Amino acid sequence: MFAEKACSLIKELSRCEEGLPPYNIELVKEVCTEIKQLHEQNKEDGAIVANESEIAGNVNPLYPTLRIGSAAVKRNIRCLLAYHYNRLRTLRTMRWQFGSILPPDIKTNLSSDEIDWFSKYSSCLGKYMRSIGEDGLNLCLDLRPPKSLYIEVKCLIDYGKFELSDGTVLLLKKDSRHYLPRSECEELITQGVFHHIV
Amino acid sequence: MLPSSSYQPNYFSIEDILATQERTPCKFLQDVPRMGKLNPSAEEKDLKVGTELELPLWLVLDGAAGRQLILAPELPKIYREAYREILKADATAIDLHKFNLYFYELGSYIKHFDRRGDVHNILLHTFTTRFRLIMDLANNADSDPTIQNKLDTLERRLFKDGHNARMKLNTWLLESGIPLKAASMVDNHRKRKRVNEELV
Amino acid sequence: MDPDEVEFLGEKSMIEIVPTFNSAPIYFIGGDVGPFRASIPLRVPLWVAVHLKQQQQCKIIPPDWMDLEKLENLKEEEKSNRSFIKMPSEHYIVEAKLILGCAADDIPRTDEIRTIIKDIWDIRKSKLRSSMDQMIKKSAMYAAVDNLTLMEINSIRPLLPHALEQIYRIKSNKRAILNRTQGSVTTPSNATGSFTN
Amino acid sequence: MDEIDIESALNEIENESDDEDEVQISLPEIIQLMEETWLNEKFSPEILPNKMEIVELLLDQITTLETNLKKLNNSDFKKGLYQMEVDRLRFLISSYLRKRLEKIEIFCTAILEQEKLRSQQGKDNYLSQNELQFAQEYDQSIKDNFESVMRFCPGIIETQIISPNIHSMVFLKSKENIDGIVIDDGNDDNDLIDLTTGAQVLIGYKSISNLVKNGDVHLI
Repeated sequence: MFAEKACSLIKELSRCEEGLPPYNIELVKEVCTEIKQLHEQNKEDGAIVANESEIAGNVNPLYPTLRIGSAAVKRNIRCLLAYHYNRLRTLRTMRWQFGSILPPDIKTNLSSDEIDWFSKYSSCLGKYMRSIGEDGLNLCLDLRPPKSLYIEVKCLIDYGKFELSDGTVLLLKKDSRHYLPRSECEELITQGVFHHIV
Repeated sequence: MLPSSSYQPNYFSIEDILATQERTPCKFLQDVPRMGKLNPSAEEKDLKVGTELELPLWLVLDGAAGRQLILAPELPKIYREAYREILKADATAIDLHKFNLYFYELGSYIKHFDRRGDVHNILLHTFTTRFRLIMDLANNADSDPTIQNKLDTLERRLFKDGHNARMKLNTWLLESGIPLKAASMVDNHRKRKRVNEELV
Repeated sequence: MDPDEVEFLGEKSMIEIVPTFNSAPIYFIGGDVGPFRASIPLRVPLWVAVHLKQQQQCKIIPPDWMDLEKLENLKEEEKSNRSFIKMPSEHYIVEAKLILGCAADDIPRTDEIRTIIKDIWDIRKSKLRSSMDQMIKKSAMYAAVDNLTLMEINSIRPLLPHALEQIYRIKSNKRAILNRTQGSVTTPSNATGSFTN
Repeated sequence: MDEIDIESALNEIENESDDEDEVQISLPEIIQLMEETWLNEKFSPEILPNKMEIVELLLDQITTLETNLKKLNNSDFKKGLYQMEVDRLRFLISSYLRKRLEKIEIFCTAILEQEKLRSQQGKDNYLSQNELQFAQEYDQSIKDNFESVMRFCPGIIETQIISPNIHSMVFLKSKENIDGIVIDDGNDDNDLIDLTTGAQVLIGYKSISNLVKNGDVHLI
């Protein structure tokens, strides 16, 4: 059946609700090949159909073939673009959640186009955030309504040095506990470095 | 589609692509040269007029559109009278998931081929009757998780969104403070990594 | 919307406190609060009250409605009425949670008050459930929700609006346009591809 | 030190706005407006006309207050409260701008087309200048990616534009008495309803989108 492979690309995404499966370069190539072949065939059939209907004024027997062929091309393209589009949307969410640097094991699942897109998105977003108000506004902060000024956090990894806005430098070790201004540790909580203790 | 909005198919929608991949019966109204391969049980090069096949919905929709019809769609059996009667008798007792994963979506496409409106009516009846079931399921934190296996994709999404909101409200009502959390993808990533490390 | 965002809005309710200190006013962007005179009651936003209470710098005076007798009457009225009665505060459940949570020592018979507010919430919740079911059965695309508080409205979101949107979609697909080029059906809203106005 | 600085700084700002020949609107009223703007954007399916003038005004207030806060003694109990208010406002503004970005990205192409149309008709744009630039860059980045995917067979890309579902059901509170709102129930028999000030209803967004934009109702 036509577009079977293209649909498997979509199924791969739907099986992976959060996160990204490895970019399936092989299957993408096969889908591209199918599109190219169908497209060539349609062009040939199309020329015949157009030519003959002009002359005879009635419909060429190849017309139904052409209809099905072009539906198959469109279906393939839809699946192929949807595969890429939805992956970019996931990458977008990752930019908001992980920050501008992706973990290496996620990065290996991306195509080079996707890596390019991610840094493009990142810089485009950065530029927008810097343009807000006089001094810019980091929209990756203040994700929840503020409750208290200081919170207790536990460090989940050996993070290393962390400088607070007043210049104090903390050494963040795995399992160390800290009592810090919420605004200073919110981003590290989002990125999974800190665990908020209530 | 915005994360906060309800299901609305669009060009890039994974759900709509999968729903339109469902197979549905049709009958060819014309010979189609070189398309014999659409019929796995025949070996001819061409597809003959009168051939009856089950094809993916996207292809059937295309073939049944336009000024010149290539094929005539037929109702899948789950929307025919026998099944409609079962749904009318007690829609809440049905394992809709077994009927079809995309009962409503497939039905919404198929009903255009049903001039009498029976499919339309049964979709509406089924949805409005089963709503109570979904609502109770979503409101009940510790209800039997196997019940949601009986929901179709659309119902499942409603259930999931409703259930998440209910859980957030319950937490808010019970807890004195709600901790700030790691982003969901970050959290999943960490868990997966831990599992992988344990496996190694 | 998450409950903590409804709480955020409710935290702007003004409530009365008795400070234990003296201080000049605070000039908030959202308006001046104070001056503070020890033992002299004044009205402040709920979030300020909670903050001061946590620092043990004030006593909180419960709102008028947070009174056992009044709440008993309210509960009876809510029970005997088929529709929703008007609550004494637009944010009663937020106020109850925050005030009872941090100032139990300032409020007599806290546990009983907590229980009865929970009862009222539950009665209204079950009314909400049957109204939702009714609305869906009738496929009604409009409802007056006058006496519902914001947290209650938020508690039926997203389920009720989403279910109605799906009913609308099932219904209006009757007029759906078969999009021949894409081999997919688009609903009218997609097909027009435009905003209102 | 030194809340006099804060006081005088706030007074300065208030005086500044006194000089302008506009309708007087106090800061507390502006915050109220910001909250409504936030809720409207949160619940409306489509992007709404931007309210950057409020955002910028409040951000200026925050900057001034924060500068002055640095001078305030750490032991002063007021410092924490001022900081809380700043955090509350920053959350409100960030959440509002995030919600807009979310819509701008998803409905990018549709929004850009609408904006172009508005410019041609001499109407105000819905997006701010910076949002518009972001939208164009985002839209281009997606298109570039698609073109790269399809480079083996150029010229056959077609996609459909994603548009918001304007039939979304929304809750609103009316700020005026309004007559004759049409209820769209998906069929052709459409009822009319009237709203009184303070009324709360659940209704299809399409019926009231113009009322949200002109401020007669706000979403809740």
